Amino acid sequence: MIEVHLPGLDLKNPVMPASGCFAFGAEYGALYDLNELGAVTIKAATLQPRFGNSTPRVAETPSGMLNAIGLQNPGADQIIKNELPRLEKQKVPVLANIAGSEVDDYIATAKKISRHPAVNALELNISCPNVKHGGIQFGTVPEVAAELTYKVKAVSEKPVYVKLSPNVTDIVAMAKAVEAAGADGLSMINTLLGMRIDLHTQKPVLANLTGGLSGPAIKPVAIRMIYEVSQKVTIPIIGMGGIQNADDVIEFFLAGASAVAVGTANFVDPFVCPKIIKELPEKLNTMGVTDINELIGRSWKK
Amino acid sequence: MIEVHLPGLDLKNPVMPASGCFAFGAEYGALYDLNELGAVTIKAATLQPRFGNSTPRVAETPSGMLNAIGLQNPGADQIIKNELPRLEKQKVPVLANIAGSEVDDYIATAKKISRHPAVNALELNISCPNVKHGGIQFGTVPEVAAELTYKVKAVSEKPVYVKLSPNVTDIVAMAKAVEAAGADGLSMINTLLGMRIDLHTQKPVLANLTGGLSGPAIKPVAIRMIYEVSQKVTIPIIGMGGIQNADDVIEFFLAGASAVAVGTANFVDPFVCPKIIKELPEKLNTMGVTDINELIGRSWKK
Amino acid sequence: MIQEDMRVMAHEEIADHIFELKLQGQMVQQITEPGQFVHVRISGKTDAVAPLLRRPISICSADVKSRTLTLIYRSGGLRTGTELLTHTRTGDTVDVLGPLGHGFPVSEAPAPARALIIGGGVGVPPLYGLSQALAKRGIQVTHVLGFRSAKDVFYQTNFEELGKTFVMTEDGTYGRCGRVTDLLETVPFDIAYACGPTPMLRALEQTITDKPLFVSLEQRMACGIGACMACVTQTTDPNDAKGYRRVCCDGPVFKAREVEL
Amino acid sequence: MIQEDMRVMAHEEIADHIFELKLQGQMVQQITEPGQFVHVRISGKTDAVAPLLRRPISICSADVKSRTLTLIYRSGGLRTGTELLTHTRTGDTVDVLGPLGHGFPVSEAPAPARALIIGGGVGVPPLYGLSQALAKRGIQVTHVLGFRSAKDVFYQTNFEELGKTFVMTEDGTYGRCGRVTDLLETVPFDIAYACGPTPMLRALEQTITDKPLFVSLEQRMACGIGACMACVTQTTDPNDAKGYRRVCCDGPVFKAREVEL
Ligand SMILES: Cc1cc2nc3c(=O)[nH]c(=O)nc-3n(C[C@H](O)[C@H](O)[C@H](O)COP(=O)(O)OP(=O)(O)OC[C@H]3O[C@@H](n4cnc5c(N)ncnc54)[C@H](O)[C@@H]3O)c2cc1C
Ligand SMILES: Cc1cc2nc3c(=O)[nH]c(=O)nc-3n(C[C@H](O)[C@H](O)[C@H](O)COP(=O)(O)OP(=O)(O)OC[C@H]3O[C@@H](n4cnc5c(N)ncnc54)[C@H](O)[C@@H]3O)c2cc1C
Ligand SMILES: Cc1cc2nc3c(=O)[nH]c(=O)nc-3n(C[C@H](O)[C@H](O)[C@H](O)COP(=O)(O)O)c2cc1C
Ligand SMILES: Cc1cc2nc3c(=O)[nH]c(=O)nc-3n(C[C@H](O)[C@H](O)[C@H](O)COP(=O)(O)O)c2cc1C
Ligand code: FES
Ligand code: FES
Repeated sequence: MIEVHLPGLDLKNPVMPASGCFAFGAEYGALYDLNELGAVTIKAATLQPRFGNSTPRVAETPSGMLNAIGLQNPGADQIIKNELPRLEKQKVPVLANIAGSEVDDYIATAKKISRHPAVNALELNISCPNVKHGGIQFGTVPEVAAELTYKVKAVSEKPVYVKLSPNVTDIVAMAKAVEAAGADGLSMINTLLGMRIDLHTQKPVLANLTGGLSGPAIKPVAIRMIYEVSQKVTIPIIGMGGIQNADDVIEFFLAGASAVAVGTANFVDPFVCPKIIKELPEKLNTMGVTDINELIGRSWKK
Repeated sequence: MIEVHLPGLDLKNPVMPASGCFAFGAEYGALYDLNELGAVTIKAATLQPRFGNSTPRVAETPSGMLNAIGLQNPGADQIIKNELPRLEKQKVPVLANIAGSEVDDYIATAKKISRHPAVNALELNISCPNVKHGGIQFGTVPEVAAELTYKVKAVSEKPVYVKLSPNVTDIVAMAKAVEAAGADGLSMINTLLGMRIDLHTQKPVLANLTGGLSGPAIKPVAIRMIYEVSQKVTIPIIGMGGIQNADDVIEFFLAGASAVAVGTANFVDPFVCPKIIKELPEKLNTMGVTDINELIGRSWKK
Repeated sequence: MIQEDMRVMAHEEIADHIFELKLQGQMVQQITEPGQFVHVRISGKTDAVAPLLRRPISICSADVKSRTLTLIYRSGGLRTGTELLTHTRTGDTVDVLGPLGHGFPVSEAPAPARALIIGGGVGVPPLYGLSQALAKRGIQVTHVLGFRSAKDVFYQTNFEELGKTFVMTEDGTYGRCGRVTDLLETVPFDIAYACGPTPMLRALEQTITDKPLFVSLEQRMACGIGACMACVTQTTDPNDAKGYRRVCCDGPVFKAREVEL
Repeated sequence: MIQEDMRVMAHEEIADHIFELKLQGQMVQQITEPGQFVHVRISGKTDAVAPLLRRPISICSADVKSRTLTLIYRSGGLRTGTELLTHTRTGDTVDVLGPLGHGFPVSEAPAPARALIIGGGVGVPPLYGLSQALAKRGIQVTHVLGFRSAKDVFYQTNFEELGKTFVMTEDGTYGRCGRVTDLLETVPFDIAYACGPTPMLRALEQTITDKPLFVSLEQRMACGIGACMACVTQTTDPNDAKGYRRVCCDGPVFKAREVEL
């Protein structure tokens, strides 16, 4: 009743932690059995190890938070060596988020990571500055995002989900471009670009100046974008942005998502994912819904 | 110490209500003396009267709200006849927000409204669908916004502030385009496009489906955009988006604003504007700041 | 209209999810009519921003001498603003804006006359103050109060003290079974007042056409004072000068059929 | 580590804006070292979303028998999360995650030995539990506690019961005038432990180079359990395998000069 089947991801429930909010599963895995989850999305892997940005890396905002972690990760090789084997022992499907500064980085990372047996699908984080194009994000120009998708698809051994940036004028154009380029699914949304200034230092709180806004504050933007995009593409959407409970999950399904990811809420309540998974069937029962798949896009379907 | 001087707007303090959140001043004017305010921004005037959207027109979201009022207003002529004379009797400067569905609407409205002696400056609301261009918002294409700005400037008897939409990939490009087209100042930001779905009806809460997200939730986005734009334009910025108190006002100044507007917070606390105006000098005192103008852009100035 | 931190004098659950909240403050002196409402800030402490908007709640009754007003509200349960309000305790203060709007015109009833009061669910509270005011003028009042189920019934005895009171439940678990409109023919009256769910009001507007009827409406609100245009409703008269009414300040009470329901 | 709704047993302001909060729950049994911390959710009720993030607060002391732990925290004043926490009353519950992190290694002090404990401001609380643990092992403890001003001083007598205690204020309104580092030369010790503002810790790392020194760090946190990478700090050793430490789970206590301050 809460099973969902997406390319590469056969999920016994539609709830997974969002990339970057769950590291590689070790910490939350010490608190509960990761096999309870629909899937695990791991932190962005880059070709080379990255230390990330200076601290402060997070700041609180009204019903949200800003982060500028800076893609800290040990690099694809170390992830394959140290992190994926641990996840391989679990039964839970793995969605591997990958990032880069150039198209070639993505390609090399996708090749390595997608080949690993623990990985069921790739999630392409395109909210990264493209160093070869003056730092403009891959995710803000449809042609650039499409080219990247196409090239990653060409080398990936697993289905590819493209994670869209909400910081664009026309999210539907972005979605259609990556769908046409072969994406198997979409993840949306990544964080909104924001800033907070400290009144004492009179400078931005984050060492990186700007950061990504996540949490309940952005939920209305995520719902709107999924509502728009799901009507214009045929590939499934993993929805995220401010999810905190089963009600939110259902709102995302109604908007048009076929699965969901929970990010920031893990920091507020480390048990939030299993709690939602437990709450979900009860909630569907009270709604008289026998299969969660019925709800996908119901807010716009006739 | 809290006086600011902007094109057409000599403000004894930098705090004004935001357009659409204060109607034409009658209601809040019954609660306190409007002359306490730096200025009054009046609700968007369109050439013809508009009834607006069906209800529900508002929905609450985490630390924010969605609205889809639909530019309800009695039309430029009625505003000139019934609303502006009342404001003319006050000493408070008036910033008149205008909107339209075609360039010609804006031009005609600007002509009429800018001529009125009560009006000190126009604020061009470009977050409106352009019916002649398939409903794409004027505020999302730099060339379209620039053309509109240019044409309104040509007929306006008063300085023109262009109110930018945050729903764009490149806010700096928008700002530069309207500056080049002759804008005397910028207002930013308008609302983020969002949606909320009702779990009982399984449909969007708002009759209009989508609505504009305002309130504290969007402050980090507003701060980031003002921080970016203020470094690239020479015209002043009226900052808005989630302002609730004097601390927020200072944060907007540090980001690069030269005055601020308070929208949603009026609904939470109808006395919020005079409260902020009272709080502001005290706050500057504790910071050792003698002139609020010193703070403009200090977060990025060396 | 003032904004005031009112003191909680009592707060208790009087039916399933239904709370009676007694607040003390200066505001009480400004109440002019039954059916006015207050706009309650749920997130009082430290500039809290969630829930952001105030909640409109009708004034159930008011006592000028003790400067106390009574609100009766339904807690929407988990994740609603009103649920948060239920945690307020005696001695706390609550940030209230009011009194707001136009209430029931008590003087419209040419005394002596027979008034019929019809309420449904959380539409019942403002009718209590109305009935008190009518009874005070010597008007004979009959109440028809509809609830969903036995567990939802409140204030029956309070109303009974003021006049004949019929309680109905939709599922028949208490009082008569059915809807309030079922009873209309059996009760003689000269003027009627109603508050409750829109379908109920619509039915009443269709039934009570030969006598004055006043209805109190609900609409999602932001400002509560007429400035934001969130709460508008169209007039039935297409030639009306404005074409709309704001529920918060032109209402919430309207003459029957003045506005679209 | 568990997440628990702990019961407030006592809550009072013990110095200017400084609150002592006693919480009861199972969690207490899991505490292994002084200097561990808990992650406190300020907005407990109804899934409230503002303030969103938890606040890291050191465990000041704990009593396994009464299952009670004591926190001492500074309220940041208007518009901060900790201000909201001050409204919590005896009998309420607070959502706490803990115990978290690695604390002060008490066994590192080869007993009998003389320990020097240096604290500044709200860095003082975890040192009380540390001093209790050291004193229990028969170690002679000396405390040097720095505060900004007389009104900020707390727990002086508590520390005095455990060992010699020097209180200093920056403005000289209480105790000795100056900074904690001014006193170092006059106090004999074999091992030192410190918690307080980063400049203080930096000064101590520069001064105390010939004896073991442990410092407890602060960093903005999100998860508090090692998963988000918000709280990292670089190792001083450029050849360190990872190159960084997470304050929340690798710390908050580190050997002096292990990480960059
Ligand atoms: C003039 C007036 C008088 C009212 N009097 C009473 C009363 O005496 N007792 C009582 O229990 N209820 C009354 N209501 C309804 C009450 O305002 C809503 O039930 C309440 O706002 C719901 O808030 P929540 O926190 O439970 O729900 P949430 O779901 O948290 O509310 C989210 C948002 O939607 C709005 N909203 C949701 N439902 C309604 C509704 N039915 N009407 C208006 N806004 C709504 C809320 O105000 C808020 O802005 C009245 C409404 C109006 C307009
Ligand atoms: C391991 C550890 C132990 C601590 N122990 C204590 C203690 O025992 N007593 C005490 O008073 N304080 C302690 N602090 C500091 C305390 O966490 C901050 O003062 C508190 O988080 C500030 O929250 P606020 O609600 O007052 O401020 P806000 O301005 O509302 O905070 C906004 C955000 O910034 C973060 N933040 C702000 N200042 C700090 C800071 N100095 N350190 C970390 N995060 C910060 C908050 O956690 C929150 O996420 C400790 C910090 C850490 C990391
Ligand atoms: C601390 C943090 C780190 C993140 N790191 C990544 C990342 O490495 N890759 C990525 O695609 N998204 C990353 N995100 C974005 C989240 O996966 C998610 O899209 C976003 O936070 C919205 O969901 P939420 O509101 O539930 O947090 C990160 C978010 C946070 C808060
Ligand atoms: C109910 C409502 C109506 C609004 N109407 C207008 C309008 O008519 N014209 C306009 O330019 N902006 C309008 N806005 C946007 C505000 O002026 C402001 O830009 C935005 O709400 C952000 O500020 P805030 O977060 O302080 O509300 C409206 C906002 C709200 C909430
Ligand atoms: S609620 Fe704002 S006009 Fe009625
Ligand atoms: S706070 Fe998340 S890793 Fe330390």
